[in-house]
Amino acid sequence: MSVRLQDEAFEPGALLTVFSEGRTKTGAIVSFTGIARADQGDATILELEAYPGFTEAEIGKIAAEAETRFSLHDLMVVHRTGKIAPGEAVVFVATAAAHRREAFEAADFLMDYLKSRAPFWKKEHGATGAQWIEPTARDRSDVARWD
Amino acid sequence: MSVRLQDEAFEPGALLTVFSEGRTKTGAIVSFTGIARADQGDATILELEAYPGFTEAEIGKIAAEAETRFSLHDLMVVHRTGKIAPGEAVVFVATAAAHRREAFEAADFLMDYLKSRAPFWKKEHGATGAQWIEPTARDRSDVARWD
Amino acid sequence: MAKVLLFGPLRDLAGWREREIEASDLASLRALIANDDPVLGEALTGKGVQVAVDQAITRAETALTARSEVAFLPPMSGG
Amino acid sequence: MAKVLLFGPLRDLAGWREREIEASDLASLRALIANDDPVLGEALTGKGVQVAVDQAITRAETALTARSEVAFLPPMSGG
Repeated sequence: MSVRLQDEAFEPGALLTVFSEGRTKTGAIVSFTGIARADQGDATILELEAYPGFTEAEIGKIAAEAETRFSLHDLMVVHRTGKIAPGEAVVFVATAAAHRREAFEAADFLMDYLKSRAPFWKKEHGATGAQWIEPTARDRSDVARWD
Repeated sequence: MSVRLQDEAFEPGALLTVFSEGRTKTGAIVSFTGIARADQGDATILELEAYPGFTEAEIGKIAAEAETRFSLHDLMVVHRTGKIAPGEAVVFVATAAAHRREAFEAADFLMDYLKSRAPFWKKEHGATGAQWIEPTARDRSDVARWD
Repeated sequence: MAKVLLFGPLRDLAGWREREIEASDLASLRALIANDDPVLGEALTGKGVQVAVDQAITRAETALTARSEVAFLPPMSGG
Repeated sequence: MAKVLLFGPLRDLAGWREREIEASDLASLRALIANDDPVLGEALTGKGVQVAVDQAITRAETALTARSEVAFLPPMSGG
């Protein structure tokens, strides 16, 4: 299991390559990549603040819960922090399990947590200034499915 | 949208790299990789037979249905045929959508179809000989969720 | 001469994968095959076996031309 | 001197991110902050603001040492 925060951009395919290597007992690998969209125009920059140490530890607790709950063989979380341009990846989650249902559900579960409850503070820098963002109603109802 | 069958081994990360490039409207990319497991020992070789042309076309119909049903921006299916050794990838599916729920559900839907109804014939070559394999009860009930 | 293709367990049963057989429709094609190999003929009418003519599944006793491709598809296993 | 950290909107409100403040417990730390900046002091007791001492969320008015790290965490937004 690995949980990593980084200011540097990352390439999802390269992470999946590392995660997939040398698995013979794993039957299913699911990956999720979240990308900063350019809906509000290309000028919108996302800024993500974490509490270094604390944020990884909190994500690690949920990752450990996911490993047990979905009988995972392994999982990986890589999350960007700092300023992120439209089109860049914000988050990458990969899960490995014997069967596909568990791998899908674990990735889904982790993403619902990451998008709504993980210790990040998110600011959007747009053409008309900057504002702090809260989870959407959909993010909140999505994560409530697992409670 | 792309659907491809190939006898040659592939590397899931490299496919995800190609699929992810240059997406600014997409907010979510989900990938699924199915791997031949070595449960029954390393001697077990999976052999997948397709009907070239027909198999791609049938998968393409379901892929088109998924694009509409889950409002996808794009999807990719790469499926191995021929003899596949334990630890090698059998199938790769990637979906791109504005939001994560659609990307997850579309990948889940496609995999349920591919594992139970796609035009393949599957043989397992083990220590005690070869036998043709049918979908598992779980494969059949999984795909019925979408009917 | 229609091109006849067998897949999966049907191929193992028949001992061949592809053959040219002259027949004007599916019914006579089936009869010719059954005459040559009764066990295979029986299997081709088995539960879940589908027939594709020129890569389209058909349930009718479709007419065949010299360039038709006829495929007998046993129950699909998924990938 | 406890190290005090502010995150998200609290940091914007305060105009600082990190400060050394001498206080023997959380209650006196809050009082010192409120005395210096009443608006911030009020915000730190706001709805959904959590406090972590040495990276562990606490609800008690924990005692602080010279090396304590105190973080005020406004509602988390997710990534």
